Amino acid sequence: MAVATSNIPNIYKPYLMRIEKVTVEAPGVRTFRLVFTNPEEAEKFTFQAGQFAEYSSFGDGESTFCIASSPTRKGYVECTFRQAGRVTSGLASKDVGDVIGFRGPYGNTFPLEAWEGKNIVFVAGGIALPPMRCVIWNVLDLRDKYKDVTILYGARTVADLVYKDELAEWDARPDVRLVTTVDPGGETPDWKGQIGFVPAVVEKAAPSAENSIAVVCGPPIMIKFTLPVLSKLGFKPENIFTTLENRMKCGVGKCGRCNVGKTYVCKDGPVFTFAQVKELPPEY
Amino acid sequence: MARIGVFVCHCGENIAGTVDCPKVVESMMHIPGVVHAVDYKYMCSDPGQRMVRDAIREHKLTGVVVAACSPRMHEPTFRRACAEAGLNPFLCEISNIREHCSWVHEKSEATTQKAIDLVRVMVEKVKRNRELQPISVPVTKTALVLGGGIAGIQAALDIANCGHKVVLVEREPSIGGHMAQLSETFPTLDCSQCIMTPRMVEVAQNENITLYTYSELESLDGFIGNFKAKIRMKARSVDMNLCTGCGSCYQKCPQKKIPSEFNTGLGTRTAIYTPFLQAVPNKPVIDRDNCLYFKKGVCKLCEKVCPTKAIKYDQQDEIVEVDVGAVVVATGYNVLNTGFFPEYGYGKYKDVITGLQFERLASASGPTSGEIRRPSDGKVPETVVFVACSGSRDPAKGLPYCSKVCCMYTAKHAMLYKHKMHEGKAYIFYMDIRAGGKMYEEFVRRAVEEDGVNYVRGRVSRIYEEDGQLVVKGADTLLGGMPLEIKADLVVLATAMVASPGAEELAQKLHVSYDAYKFISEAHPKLRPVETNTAGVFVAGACQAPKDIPETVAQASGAASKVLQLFSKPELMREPVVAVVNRTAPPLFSTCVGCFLCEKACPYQAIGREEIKARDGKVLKVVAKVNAGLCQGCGTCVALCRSKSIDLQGFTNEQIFAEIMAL
Amino acid sequence: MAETRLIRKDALTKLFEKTRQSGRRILAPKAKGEQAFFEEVTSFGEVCLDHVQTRSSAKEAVFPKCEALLRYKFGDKGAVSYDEKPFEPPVTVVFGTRPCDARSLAALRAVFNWDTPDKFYLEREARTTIISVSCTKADSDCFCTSVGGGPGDTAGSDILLTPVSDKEYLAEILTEKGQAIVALAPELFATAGGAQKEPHLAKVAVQFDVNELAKTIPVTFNDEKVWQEQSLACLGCGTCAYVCPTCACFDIQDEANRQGGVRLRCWDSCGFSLFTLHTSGHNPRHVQSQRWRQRVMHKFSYYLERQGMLGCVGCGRCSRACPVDMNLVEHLKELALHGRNG
Amino acid sequence: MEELKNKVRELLKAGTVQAVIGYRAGSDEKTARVAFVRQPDEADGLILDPRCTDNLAVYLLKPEVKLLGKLAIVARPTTARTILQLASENQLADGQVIVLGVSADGKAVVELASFEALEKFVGQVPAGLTEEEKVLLAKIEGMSREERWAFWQSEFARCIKCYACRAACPMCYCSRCIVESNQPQWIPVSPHDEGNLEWHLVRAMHLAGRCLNCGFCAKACPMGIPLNLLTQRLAEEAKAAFGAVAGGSATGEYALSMFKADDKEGFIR
Amino acid sequence: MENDNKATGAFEPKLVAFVCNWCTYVGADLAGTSRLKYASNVRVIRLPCTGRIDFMLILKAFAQGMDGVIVSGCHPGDCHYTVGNYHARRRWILFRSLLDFAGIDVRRVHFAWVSAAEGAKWADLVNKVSGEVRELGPYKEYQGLAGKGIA
Repeated sequence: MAVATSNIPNIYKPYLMRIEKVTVEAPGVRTFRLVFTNPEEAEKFTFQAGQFAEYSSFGDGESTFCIASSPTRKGYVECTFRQAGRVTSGLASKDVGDVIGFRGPYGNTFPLEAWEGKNIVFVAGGIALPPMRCVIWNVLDLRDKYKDVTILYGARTVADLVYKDELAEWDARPDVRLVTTVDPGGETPDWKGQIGFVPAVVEKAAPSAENSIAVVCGPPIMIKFTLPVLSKLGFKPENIFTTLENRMKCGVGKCGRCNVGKTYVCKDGPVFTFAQVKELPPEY
Repeated sequence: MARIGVFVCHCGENIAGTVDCPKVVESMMHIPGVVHAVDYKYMCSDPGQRMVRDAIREHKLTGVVVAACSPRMHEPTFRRACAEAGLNPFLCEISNIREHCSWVHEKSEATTQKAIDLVRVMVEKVKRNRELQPISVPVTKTALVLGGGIAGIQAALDIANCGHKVVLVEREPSIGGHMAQLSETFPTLDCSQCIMTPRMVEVAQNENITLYTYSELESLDGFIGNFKAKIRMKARSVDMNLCTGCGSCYQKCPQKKIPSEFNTGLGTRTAIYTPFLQAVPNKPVIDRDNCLYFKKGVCKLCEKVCPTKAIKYDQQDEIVEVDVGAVVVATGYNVLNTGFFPEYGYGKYKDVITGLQFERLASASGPTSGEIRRPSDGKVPETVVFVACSGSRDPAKGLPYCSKVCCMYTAKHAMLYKHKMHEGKAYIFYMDIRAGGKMYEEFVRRAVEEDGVNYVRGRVSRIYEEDGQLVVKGADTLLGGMPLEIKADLVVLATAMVASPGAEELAQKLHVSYDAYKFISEAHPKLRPVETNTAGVFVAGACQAPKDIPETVAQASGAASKVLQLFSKPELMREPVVAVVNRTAPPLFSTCVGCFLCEKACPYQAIGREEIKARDGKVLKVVAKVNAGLCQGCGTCVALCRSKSIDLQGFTNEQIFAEIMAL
Repeated sequence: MAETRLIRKDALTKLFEKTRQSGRRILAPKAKGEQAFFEEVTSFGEVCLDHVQTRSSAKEAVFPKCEALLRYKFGDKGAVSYDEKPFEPPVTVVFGTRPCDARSLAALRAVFNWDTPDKFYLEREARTTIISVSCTKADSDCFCTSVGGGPGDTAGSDILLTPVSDKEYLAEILTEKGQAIVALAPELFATAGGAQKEPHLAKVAVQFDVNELAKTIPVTFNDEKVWQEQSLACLGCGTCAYVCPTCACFDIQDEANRQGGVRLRCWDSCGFSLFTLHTSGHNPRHVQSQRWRQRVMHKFSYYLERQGMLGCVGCGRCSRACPVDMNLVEHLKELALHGRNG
Repeated sequence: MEELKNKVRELLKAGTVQAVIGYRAGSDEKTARVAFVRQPDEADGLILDPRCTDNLAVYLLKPEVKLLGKLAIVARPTTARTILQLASENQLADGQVIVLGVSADGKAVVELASFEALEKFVGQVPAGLTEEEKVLLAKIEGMSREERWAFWQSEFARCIKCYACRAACPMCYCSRCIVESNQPQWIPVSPHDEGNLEWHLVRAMHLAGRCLNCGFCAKACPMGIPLNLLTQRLAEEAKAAFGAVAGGSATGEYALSMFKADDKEGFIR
Repeated sequence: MENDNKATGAFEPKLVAFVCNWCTYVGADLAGTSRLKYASNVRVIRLPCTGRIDFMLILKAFAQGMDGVIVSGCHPGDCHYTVGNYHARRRWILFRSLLDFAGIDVRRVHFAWVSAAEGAKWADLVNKVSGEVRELGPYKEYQGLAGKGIA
């Protein structure tokens, strides 16, 4: 028997996006620039800094990454990922012109408006710069609205640093303070940045906590040792932001995977302040 | 970001005659990841290879599929071409659309479709190929030569003379093989022993050669460059160090009626014996089956007469283990037991003999000191009939192949007979005369024209005895099949050459393949005639196929040069087709759960155990570890591993899966 | 809207036939061995209402164990296009659900309709009519009354049948969907008269105070020992989640060949170690006790906070199906005790 | 029974072990469940009767249980065989666990501290199928090929891929099961008919020559699929073809890790 | 793999052969060099040894729509890796019995020993299997599994 179908959209159907540009950032790490195959969809699409999406390699499945480009840059989105599992390997096999799926944007955002008039300190480690790149460019594109911008970025080795061109660009800007570091032993003969672990470099750089916001992303061990440093510098937990990367499948609060206690990282996050993180059960 | 190039070879008309090559190319261009596809008349030619190299550079290819002949032909060619263009050679795969497609199917759409499928399968595989580095393994610069006939001797001397150690193993008490048994050799009629024995002595005197006679290969383990051979030295009952080879023992031995193997049963020997006077080493052995002491516990005469107390009745077989880097198999041949031609009466009539027996009759060192006397009564035969192709070229009753040397030695035999018995009559029944070779045709002609040998083209149907004479019944096919009956005093059968006894067992020990007749198979009939399919094992002489002395010697030198090539570098580069145990992120480190069921299954004992430790040294888990030097890449462990924690480089699960998915 | 009628037991065959003839798919308990499973049935004879509870739940009608979310085709050079067909799930009648199962739909809907409506669930639910049968017997694993339900509870049912004599069911027609079924054969439904369902219902004792539980369990959250002890026997098999009528966690997987592929949704369980495992090897819930805690906390605490209702209907399936006899009620009581004692 | 309790108390009192895995009464009179006894007085709750059928060896490899310290385990012959099989697969070391072996009649209890002792205890005959299962097996074997296909398809169609069979199986101890290996994706994750068939066949093959036929997989299956028939069928085949029987020795050979040159088959052309 | 016989529409079975590199692959090469003719519906997948042939590959081939599978390698005793084929043989004995027990049509899985010298045997094998599977018709049962059970 026939029953009329409603017009509830299929929330699991990704936009089809064409890869416009592929940049190899570091061994196994790529950035895709994606454009909508359907201009109408492009027209309607908006997102904000901090949001994430589900990217499909058709035939392999979906994977979750933050949108790495700034909402201030229109006409495309970018993502950066490390080839690790089945989906990212599938994505890594794609080239310019190939089509992948994009479902999003999902999740909350960095409160950029609330940060206006403040100093912003970005602390990132390794492959965690991409989720922050979105907000960095957003801030830099609206540079006048913010005071001092400090970017502290570390990776294991020089080769592992991502966005090398942009690091150079930020380094050259007078209105950005960039400190890059690599772990001891990860330097090359011509390395001009710091050598040392991120927490120590943060301590040395000693950004002022006065009227400041810190955004920290990186491996758990880096975060664990960076937080006390920031705290010592006077940063309050509610002024330190991060983005959590729990495993997700649906991205829209249904599949149950990203739950941290009663919190759904996909809906309540991914952006949290450390004041919020402290309240979460240790399941992230 | 796979960027695959596909190169479809026409192989002249060999492929293009049945497969629509342009269509194959066209269909490849629709496959994701294929950025370049092209067909060409001869891809393996220099311009063809250049196309591959240029495309790699121009299109920044990350993988190459050459659709052409079997990978056994040109995989190395194209992998080299890729390497020259800067592409890791293991990113090149061959799709076999000739042997597996164009040559076995008629020209049709289906054939082209099959070619397309085969190429697509390889494209999907190559997309998942990884850059691999050849594995370097050390090479033990000692060669093992199995067989002390002319082939083994030649190979051993060639290798030893280049300064490498050789272990030469001979089953019989003396080296020399069949060549030492021969009288004169065609086409020059120089004395076989005259040219052979100096070489035998050379072997004995060469410091680089360790000679194990009366010994056999027990087992061979390991792999190219790193074999471990176990050699069984059979108990000689004679202490080699003490024996001076004076000969007192066998002169006194009371057992004198034992048929001599060396003389093909036409002469006798004692129970303690050396096979022949020029034997190397010239030291006797006791044939325990025939020795009175061993049989009945009495005698010990030899012990009494031995001046150096070298007789050791209680000697045991001894196993010696040697490390060798290469093996040359030169175990020779045997002559066919003609028993399966009952109508020829071999074994029934004493005067029906084999060609090899005739050699002994004609040899100056033989039982008749070179006089041709028939075995039954020692009479000098007045009529001798030679029967060529006795067992060869006869798929119905004998062997389908041509034994290659019979035409020549039969001509030689007839000639030798005529030289010694000018008024005697020599008849040769033959099918065709195969006398390809330098001075061979001339030699046969000489037999006919100068020595008056009667060549009769036809088969012998029956040989029987009548009034003390042999009656040879046959037909002369040149005279329209006219029946022919010749009364002969002696009949010589040019019996087929067959693999030597135990050839099959030996091949299995060596892990080399062999054909239906137990002849060892060469790796390629044309291009790799001295290699076997087991790397590091080479073949020389008649154990591979019937051949004459010059050919045997040439092949032996060829095998030696392959060994020397292997020994020319300190290390050997090997294809990295080896199993690898995976590594994953902590806390798992590897998905291997350490059941070690693979360890037991590995035919090469290549799987060991590895402890994964925490920073504080605490053992977190024990996982399997593959010794890449020992692993030969069979993949048995991979199929066995339940959790898919071990994979085979070059044939990974992902690759094989992709191939199936591409069907 | 609710209307009460009587229907003779032997009239169900007729109703069943009419329902089938109307083009509806019918899912009902079918006996196999000692268990009963919800399966598609084509004749009333296949239906078995003898079991206290089926092994599998009826959630498969609205949340199949494996369903396609997306189909796509590969074109030239791997181009992707969607294989779009209108989503028209079968119009279904689930017959013979227990009231607890009927209640479970609300919990499922709370997830699937949360902020972003899930087309697949909602379309299926819209086409599904639930005809429940009240419980006249219960077993020791039943605890519906402890979580707000009851053996004759009407919530979630479109029609609730309660056997009031050997021959008759009291039929509560609760919704329009229920009315539509009645309309297929109105002659089978008689006026109810004074029949009452209560005396015929099973007695299910209240075993714990769910409101207290919601307060006490979170107290124990960080007491790892408690959770470890409680979950020590757990094999992490996931059976409890798979038979649970309210468990909604799922996995999304692609399956494809050269021609195209399908994106599938299938059931999953928070009890599996892989559920939360990151590719990096990091696992937020790396031991079984954390995973088991997640399931209990989700049902009895998080659900209340986020969805405003319990994530449990007290059907007892988890306890019955557990291969190592872990009894949820027992555990809840013990956890509550720990919570009370701080 | 008292013998067992005494033994458990002794072991715990002496500190020989920190925990004993045994059986206690379950949620109803028909059920027994696992007990982790850590205090001597908790031994009172142990039971040993026909209800106690679960193969407790599955707990020996669980990390949470290992944390309890040195373990003793109450083992019927099948569990004991399981322990030996695990030992032959390097999952248990000699002396790692003390086995309280229960004789087949359930009366006598012997303390077995070494594999050698365990080997003597288990004897030669592994557990077979129940009468009911034998009837079903014979019925399936008596079917035509098409009927067998239909039978198993109807069984597998119910599979929900919860992997309870795997979780309950003491021999399924891989740290990453093949179904979780996704590069390549050996077996579809989703519980559709193709994926279900592949899963059950691969599970059976992976247990071929290793299954002790404890029946825990079938018991654990919430959908009532007679899974152990598959593994048991292969166990019979391995025995008939190779004389291989799992669980007889701590150094036993795995049927598929070895071969005989004259292994018989009648189908290879 | 496309249907080989598009033109006539007659059923042509799709076959895949998993063969070892040293014997059967070479045997198939020999069939080629000998210009023996055989059915064109088999696709060869080369593996180093029969020991490498995971039983799952056979199931995957059916899942991929094959109507028949050939598995072939060196004769016992002739394995290039000494004993890989002995291991394979054991595996196949059990696997085949399992397939049969599960109701899979074992007439569609052909195990063979084809040596490097047996080009004719290879051609013959392909023709025979091709003929037998053609008789059996498409493997509808297995192919029918695709998509079954997906709501």
